[in-house]
Amino acid sequence: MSSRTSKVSTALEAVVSGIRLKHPIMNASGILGSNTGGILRLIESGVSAVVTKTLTPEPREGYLPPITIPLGECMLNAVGLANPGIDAVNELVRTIHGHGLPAIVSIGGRNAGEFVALAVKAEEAGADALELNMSCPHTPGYGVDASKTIEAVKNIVSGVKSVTSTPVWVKLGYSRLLLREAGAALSAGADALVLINTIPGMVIDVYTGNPILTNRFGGLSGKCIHPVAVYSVYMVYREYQCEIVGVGGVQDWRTAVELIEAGAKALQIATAFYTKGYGIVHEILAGLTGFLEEINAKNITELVGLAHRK
Amino acid sequence: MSSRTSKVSTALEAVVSGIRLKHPIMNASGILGSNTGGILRLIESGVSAVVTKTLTPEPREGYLPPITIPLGECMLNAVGLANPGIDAVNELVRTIHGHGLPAIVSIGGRNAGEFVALAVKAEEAGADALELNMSCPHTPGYGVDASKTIEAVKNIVSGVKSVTSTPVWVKLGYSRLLLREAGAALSAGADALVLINTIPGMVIDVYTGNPILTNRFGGLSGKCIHPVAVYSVYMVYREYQCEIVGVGGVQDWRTAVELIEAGAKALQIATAFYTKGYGIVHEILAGLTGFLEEINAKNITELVGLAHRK
Amino acid sequence: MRNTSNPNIHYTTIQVIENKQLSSTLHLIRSKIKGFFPQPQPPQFIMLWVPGHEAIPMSIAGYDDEDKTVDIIVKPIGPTTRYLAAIRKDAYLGIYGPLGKPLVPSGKKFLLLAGGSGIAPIAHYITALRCGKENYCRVVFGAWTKEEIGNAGEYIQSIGAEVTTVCDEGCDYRGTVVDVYRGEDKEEYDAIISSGPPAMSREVYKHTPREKLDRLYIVFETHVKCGLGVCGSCVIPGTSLLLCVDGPAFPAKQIEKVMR
Amino acid sequence: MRNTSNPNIHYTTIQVIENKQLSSTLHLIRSKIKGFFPQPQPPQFIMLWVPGHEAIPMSIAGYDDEDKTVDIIVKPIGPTTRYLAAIRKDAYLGIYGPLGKPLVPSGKKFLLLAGGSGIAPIAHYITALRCGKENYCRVVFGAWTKEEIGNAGEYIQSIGAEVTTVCDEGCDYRGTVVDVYRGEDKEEYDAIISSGPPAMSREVYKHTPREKLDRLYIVFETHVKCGLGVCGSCVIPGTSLLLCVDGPAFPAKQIEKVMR
Ligand SMILES: Cc1cc2nc3c(=O)[nH]c(=O)nc-3n(C[C@H](O)[C@H](O)[C@H](O)COP(=O)(O)OP(=O)(O)OC[C@H]3O[C@@H](n4cnc5c(N)ncnc54)[C@H](O)[C@@H]3O)c2cc1C
Ligand SMILES: Cc1cc2nc3c(=O)[nH]c(=O)nc-3n(C[C@H](O)[C@H](O)[C@H](O)COP(=O)(O)OP(=O)(O)OC[C@H]3O[C@@H](n4cnc5c(N)ncnc54)[C@H](O)[C@@H]3O)c2cc1C
Ligand SMILES: Cc1cc2nc3c(=O)[nH]c(=O)nc-3n(C[C@H](O)[C@H](O)[C@H](O)COP(=O)(O)O)c2cc1C
Ligand SMILES: Cc1cc2nc3c(=O)[nH]c(=O)nc-3n(C[C@H](O)[C@H](O)[C@H](O)COP(=O)(O)O)c2cc1C
Ligand code: FES
Ligand code: FES
Repeated sequence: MSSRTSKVSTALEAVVSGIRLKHPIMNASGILGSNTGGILRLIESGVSAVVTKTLTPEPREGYLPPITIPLGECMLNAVGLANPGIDAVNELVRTIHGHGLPAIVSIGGRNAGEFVALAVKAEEAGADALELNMSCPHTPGYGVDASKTIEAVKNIVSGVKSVTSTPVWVKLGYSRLLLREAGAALSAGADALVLINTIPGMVIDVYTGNPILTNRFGGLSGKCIHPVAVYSVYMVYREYQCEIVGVGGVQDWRTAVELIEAGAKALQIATAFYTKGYGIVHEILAGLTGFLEEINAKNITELVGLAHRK
Repeated sequence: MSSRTSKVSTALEAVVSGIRLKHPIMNASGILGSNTGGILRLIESGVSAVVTKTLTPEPREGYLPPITIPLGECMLNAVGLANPGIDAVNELVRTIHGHGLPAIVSIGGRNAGEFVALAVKAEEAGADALELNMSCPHTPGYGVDASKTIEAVKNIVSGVKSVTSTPVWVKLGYSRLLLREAGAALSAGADALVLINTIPGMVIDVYTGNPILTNRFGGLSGKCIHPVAVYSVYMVYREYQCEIVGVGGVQDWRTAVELIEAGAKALQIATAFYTKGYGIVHEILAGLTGFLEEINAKNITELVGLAHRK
Repeated sequence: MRNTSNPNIHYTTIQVIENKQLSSTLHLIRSKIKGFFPQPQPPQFIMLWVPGHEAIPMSIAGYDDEDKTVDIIVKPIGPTTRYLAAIRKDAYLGIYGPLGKPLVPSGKKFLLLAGGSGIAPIAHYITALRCGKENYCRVVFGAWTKEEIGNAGEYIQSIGAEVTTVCDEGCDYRGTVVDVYRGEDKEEYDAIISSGPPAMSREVYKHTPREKLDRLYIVFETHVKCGLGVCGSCVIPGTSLLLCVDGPAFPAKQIEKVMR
Repeated sequence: MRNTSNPNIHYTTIQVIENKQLSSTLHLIRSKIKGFFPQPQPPQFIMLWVPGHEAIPMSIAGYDDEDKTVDIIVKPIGPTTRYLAAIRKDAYLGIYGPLGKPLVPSGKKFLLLAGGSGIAPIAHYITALRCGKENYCRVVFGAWTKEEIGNAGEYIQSIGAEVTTVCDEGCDYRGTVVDVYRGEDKEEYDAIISSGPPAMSREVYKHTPREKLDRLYIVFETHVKCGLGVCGSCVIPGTSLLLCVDGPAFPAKQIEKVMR
């Protein structure tokens, strides 16, 4: 551990599916975690674990740019799951472990069979947890497409559980089916849920009349979706009291605390690395520490699910 | 027509389900349209038609405040369908007609039978169109609850169509079921679709750990949901080429044009009346006129669905 | 065309620092602002959320930009205001605002008429009008009894105004605010602000000479639910005015319909 | 800790006003900004979207706050840049930016080394460094042939720098930018900026005395896809630096790994 990260007090420790994190803030899948340099950058930013870019069976180029549109404190993206393919997993995990951090490997297949094969390779590489991407909204065949039905959700999760002993996190997006999907994933053995992915959206250039993203539509993230993330975490926690990693619009200590009080034990950040810069992790940790002192709480776990207290 | 509104050029005329509008901008249901004073205020703002607050069979108090939370250029609300009940419809329509504008009466029932009864009363009052609220996300029994299944959507729409000759607009929210719901509404005879309602969200006060809204969760609106509205209108228009009224985050001429190019023939505004003030309608109309001149377009209908042009 | 500009309205938690009883019915509650809250101007108000209870509209009675505090003056009349009147130091509340439109008349001499909890926006006016500094302000503050006046007169005096108290017995003057007002030389003042129950403001209106009406401003009350201009609950009867965006204070002539 | 502050990055449509061929391979495209675009600083760049084609990274070569115009200098090398090179007046393009970090050295005398389309950020530097006004700038601009240099030298001169052109035949100097650089007295300059193909900047680096390295800045190129620091595609090999947020210009010492 570097001298900087060790300064973080134990009051911020978090445990998700048995994995001990020195604090609750990770990157979200899709932020940099597809090559060594990017992973180093994430580690320098102070995350407590590194989540890889979603890895697919084969390398994917993704869509041609524009793959992102800046929208103030929000963003629209359709990267198209560009990634080096599952065979890069060994190098990625090695880099993460080389810096003493847990490696959360995000994987994305088109069906249960592919998810199982990906899970096996990720486990062999030493992944500390597998994050099943069942919610990317803009890449045909993957994400929401691969998990269209409740049956599919069940099959993928139980398939993966049957071949690995590594904790399985299931990443879902907001939809009216969320509670049913969450229930299916949990009953199939998911150890934690990661909520939420981006919400479908489109931006059109008014002069040309063209949707700007090459894929025409993409996923909305950042501040715009924060209330939807809080809602999703709250509803799922209320129904299942399960382990949840909260994602969506975390951009300062307040937005972080909201998700924790809604029921999240740990958090992930994507868009705020762009809107606030790579200092965001330390800013939030300082804010969380200050808040705990201010309200006289011993540690962050006291806050988990506080919004459900009667 | 007042001297002010008559200044609007015919280039902005819009027709939805046979109703001629002097320009495309209406208020969205939920903004003021539940009493005479509120309707006067809307008329003064320059809207081309007035959409009433969703009327239910009986008067409803709605939730206790807080019923709204300001979120920068967005808002979260759980008003709980507070409204004077359908029996106020005569007075509301009379006020609207008294100023020479079309009256769009929004109605919300708990089942097909209630919707039918509401439709009959609204038609008797002289409504120019009925807007069926099948998408309010935060009032148990109503909105999304009343139209949970594709069957329910069909039954409500065909029930209403069977008793009225007034054009029927069906208001839906974004969800992964949107295309199927839209298809069901259209095949049951809907004359136009109104897209989209708010998206469920929650805001928690971090110090007390309480969700702020009395109803705990509410619906997110405004700038935050604009890309989702554009996406929804685009996808539905692509699939059905039907008549669409676009709603969601319209707050200047650009956001208005985006929805039009995605496929909307007319637009509704809720949150921007708050974030931009009641001058918003005239600001947008001036912007639209300027834009048409700038790109040398004769009228706004040239832009409808432009984003789909190959 | 009445327009409302882009509002700069924020939600923030506040934490009670002090609850000082000013009189038998008036409680001054000073709270620390825990987040961001923009500089308010009188007679702007807030929606004050009492977790576990309702959110209710409350005038801003004071604001300190440096200490980051906000004051309200509460009169208990129902469950939420009663709970507030008894609130302890360190309790958390939520507010959003500032709501409504600033309406600060210009001039050097002001007559401020306050009835009951109507004193709250008047307290804020005293700071904003620089009373006791560049300008002169006379406050006529009335209630039914001496107990309801309590120390509120002294408090108002301490922040810069000259105060006349009015009640049934034992105050500077016996009777009502309107009784005092009738005796005043309206010519002397650049502006007159009336803040109290509708019945009081109606009387003030009635006793203001026609040609002086454009100097009279009335802080009004209707039923506020959203405070943002969307729900329509606060509409001024017979008009298209919304108290929460166009008010809560109005030039008397703008609301003649409800003053008669 | 390298930090990047809250970016102020906007999308806007632009409309081509003029496409002027500067040389056989360089096209200066001036466009009107149709929306909001914040003031950029060199060597910031944009993602330039050519509807129907890709979005590609392009240096900002000029920006006029009053006329609301932005300039780029394009060298056609593939489908998108070829399409751009032939673009007509009135065509619409989309841009988002400004991207990357401003890096404007202080001083009075500057040596600016440009190879090929590397001239684009140098053009922006000439304005930002106030060349020909308070400060002195010497530009060494090289390409393979005289045709590729074309009138670009005159253009650069017209905006305030003293220019030496370098090519295989018929320019001020015969050879490469590096040949000229070797003969320069590095002591004379407060800062040296190199903007060209990686091979050129590597040679410049090699011929800079160790003790002068802290005056050398290198505008670098990697594969940019998002421009926002999220996709990771632009990482500088062997480092954790992201060209799109930490660059595109770096103090030479920061990227020694890729300069050797
Ligand atoms: C703009 C504005 C500023 C105000 N400023 C102050 C102030 O500074 N100090 C103060 O003590 N009071 C103020 N009030 C009045 C205060 O909002 C009510 O006293 C409070 O809402 C009563 O709540 P309750 O739950 O205690 O009583 P309830 O049992 O809810 O109501 C008691 C009485 O108050 C009326 N009332 C209830 N809710 C409202 C409402 N939202 N708006 C108006 N009237 C209502 C009811 O009709 C009833 O007659 C203000 C009201 C408005 C509209
Ligand atoms: C920060 C930055 C600033 C730039 N500024 C300018 C400029 O001002 N003027 C100018 O003419 N060129 C500039 N470029 C280079 C320009 O982006 C490429 O020439 C362009 O992307 C090629 O696109 P194409 O479709 O025409 O060719 P392609 O067929 O896509 O590519 C041709 C060649 O360019 C390389 N290339 C393709 N895409 C990129 C990319 N996104 N980033 C880097 N290299 C790429 C390819 O590897 C290939 O060798 C800049 C590049 C970067 C990274
Ligand atoms: C550029 C970008 C790429 C993303 N790629 C992935 C991905 O590969 N896999 C995945 O599960 N989520 C991906 N996401 C979604 C994020 O992990 C996250 O769920 C979402 O952005 C919400 O978090 P935020 O508001 O902090 O950005 C991506 C998001 C962005 C912005
Ligand atoms: C305060 C408020 C009340 C609303 N009430 C209703 C309603 O009664 N019926 C309805 O169909 N939609 C209602 N809506 C949704 C709006 O009509 C609209 O669909 C949504 O707010 C998105 O538009 P916007 O982004 O312009 O606000 C309400 C929205 C708000 C903000
Ligand atoms: S209180 Fe809702 S409009 Fe004024
Ligand atoms: S181009 Fe995507 S991180 Fe730099």
